[in-house]
Amino acid sequence: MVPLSWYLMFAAALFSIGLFGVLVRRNAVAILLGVELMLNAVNINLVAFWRYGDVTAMAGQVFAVIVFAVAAAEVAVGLALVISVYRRRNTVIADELDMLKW
Amino acid sequence: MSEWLYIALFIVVGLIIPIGAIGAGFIFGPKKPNPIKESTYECGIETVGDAWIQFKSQYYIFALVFLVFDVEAVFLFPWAVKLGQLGLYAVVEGIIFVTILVVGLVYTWRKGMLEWV
Amino acid sequence: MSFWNDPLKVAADWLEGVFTGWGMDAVLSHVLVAFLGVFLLIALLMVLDIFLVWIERKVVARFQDRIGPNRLGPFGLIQPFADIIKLIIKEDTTPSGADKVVYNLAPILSMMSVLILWAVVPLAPVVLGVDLNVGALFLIAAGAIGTLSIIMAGWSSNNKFAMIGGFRQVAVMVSFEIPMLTMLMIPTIYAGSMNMNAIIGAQDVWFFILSPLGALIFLIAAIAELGRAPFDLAEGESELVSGFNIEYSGMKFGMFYAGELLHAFTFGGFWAILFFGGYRFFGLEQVSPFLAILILIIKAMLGYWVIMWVKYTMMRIRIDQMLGFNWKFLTPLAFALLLVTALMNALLADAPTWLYALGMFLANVVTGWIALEIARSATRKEREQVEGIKTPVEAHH
Amino acid sequence: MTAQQIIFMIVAAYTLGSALMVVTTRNLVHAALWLVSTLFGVAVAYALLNANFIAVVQVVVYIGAIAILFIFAVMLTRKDMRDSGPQMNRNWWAGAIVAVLVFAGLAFLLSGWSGFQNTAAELPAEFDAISLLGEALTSPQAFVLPFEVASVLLLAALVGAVYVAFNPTKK
Repeated sequence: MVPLSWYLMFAAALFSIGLFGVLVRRNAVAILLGVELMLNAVNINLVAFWRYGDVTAMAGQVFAVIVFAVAAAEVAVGLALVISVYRRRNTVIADELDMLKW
Repeated sequence: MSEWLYIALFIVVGLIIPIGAIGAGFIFGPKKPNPIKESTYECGIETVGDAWIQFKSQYYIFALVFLVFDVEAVFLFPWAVKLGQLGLYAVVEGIIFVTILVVGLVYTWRKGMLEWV
Repeated sequence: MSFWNDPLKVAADWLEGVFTGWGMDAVLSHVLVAFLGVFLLIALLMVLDIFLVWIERKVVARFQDRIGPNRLGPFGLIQPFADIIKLIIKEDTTPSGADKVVYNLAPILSMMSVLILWAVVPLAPVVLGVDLNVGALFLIAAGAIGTLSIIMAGWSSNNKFAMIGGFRQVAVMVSFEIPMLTMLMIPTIYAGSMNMNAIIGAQDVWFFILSPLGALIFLIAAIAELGRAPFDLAEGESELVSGFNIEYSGMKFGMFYAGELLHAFTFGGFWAILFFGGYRFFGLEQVSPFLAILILIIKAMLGYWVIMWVKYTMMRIRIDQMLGFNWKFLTPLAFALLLVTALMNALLADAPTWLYALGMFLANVVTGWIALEIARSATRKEREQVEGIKTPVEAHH
Repeated sequence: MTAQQIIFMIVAAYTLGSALMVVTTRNLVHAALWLVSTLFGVAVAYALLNANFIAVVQVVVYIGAIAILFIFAVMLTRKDMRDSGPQMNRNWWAGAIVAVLVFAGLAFLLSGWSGFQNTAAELPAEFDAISLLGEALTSPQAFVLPFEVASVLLLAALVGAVYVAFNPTKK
């Protein structure tokens, strides 16, 4: 049987890769791709804690389902923002969206 | 666990068979490529411009509404499974849940976003 | 336990005995036997697929008052094999500028997404691939991979028509997935499970009788999901010259084509399983699994025939009409039906079976009738907006 | 190593490899397709954890809807297929250091936790997770409020996204 630590390490690695994507990508859509990876890492943890704890307590799975809803909402609004910005500024490069700096 | 073994086998075999069929086509078919044959087909006339055309945002709206109702279905499936053993209050909860989301559909509709313009 | 009553287990036990007799590990031999079983099922499906080409051509010929293929072999039965050979010896071209990996992966994924659907199909009470407790959702999950394969094909071909066709097809598929998902919940509510075998087991009264409207909406959504007429505008030959698969040739095109036919047959099968009792037919399925498989195939063929019937008698509709039909009529109706079903299910929980069935049936009829009346008055209003109010002409004497 | 451990290793390596491709590929459509591959790997991980429902939902929601949305968004925000300019910003090495530090920190914190090496108990016979989930989501003692709030969240997302993306004031 696989110990819990393997899943936790797997999720931590996925989270770090997602974080890397968020930090270094220039395209706003690609940044959202990184956020998706991070949310998935969280979900792996939640489901792993459900499985390795008391399986009749469904809190882990309920949280995982709610994270799906949160991820869907985040993507929907995030990509809508990106499209809106693209229509106004004609770019999706995050560095060039610097209006708030002044 | 063993049920996922079967699913995995279905996926593997489901990949092997089309690969085998396409591979057979690759082995037995002739291979005489030339630029005309490989050019993009646009009803016979010369291809103009890139294939990367600007799409209208309506596609995004339909995918967006779909996403929201897809997630809604994820919540409703466990509800539907358990509904027989739960009382009327679970039905009322489901009705509230769906009604809230239908408000979103009506909003999108009223905004004229469901029209294919 | 004999071969006649439980063929799968007998054959599997025998084969496992043979493999372990050769000195093979018990787990490994189990996996190998499962692999061989899956391979056999999928190979049989591919053979069936070849005959579906013949069936489709024969049926469409009859609808159009023709004879159809009749030259090669008896009733033209050899014709599909000639087609296959032709597809194999065709040159396999890749358009210049195509994204090679994605372009080649798309037809494979398209076929795979159809084949894995058969993992959850119960062929007989004891002959089933996987007893998955999320069978109904698995249907949608496989469909998601199919949607992805279409977007991949459309994008990687480097062709405007392919891209537009692929995008349209995907927009249509995702839109009609909502009524389909909702209608999958109705057998789930009746059976109290998403397991396909449990859904069949609960159908002492066919779910078609409990929910005729649900069966109808599921069929419409399934036809749209398949991209068949009247919803085949993504393939509009006149404007998009066959849509997302325009650049595919030879066996790669064959995979899309065969995948579509098998998909149609599979959805005929799922329609039968979800609403027409699957392999059950007045206790005949208890006699032998072979009889049960025969019953399921006959029901699936009838469902497939209905899909073909719709395809060859209806005209293609425009994409705006189609998406409007889905979002403004089918989706609200599906939600209303779901809520009515849930409510009736709770109210009639203690009722005897005949009252339960009657109440459900009447609830469906009333919901459908109200929806049609609302749609009728809405279309009348729209027509009056376009054409102006028509006053009835007075008759002069 | 047992067979399950070997399977887990393969799945984890495949998923993490795909995830690295997501954050490093230049072509954005390829990045979205690699994301699909990653998400599929995560779904397999859920299946290994006996969470059938979550595994199938992962495919339905992420591959069926979110990935499609990403591909549509890429199509809507690009004018040509060529990738111009660098895809990463100048300080990518700083990002890499931060990511590695976060991973090291998480690993350090987790390894100090007493339950780190827990192993899972066998699932009870006749265990029906979906039924339990349905009960948990509708029971007033459990998660009925989050259940309804999720609906409000999705409504807000739909209305907000429609409003933001297609504000009629700008033509």
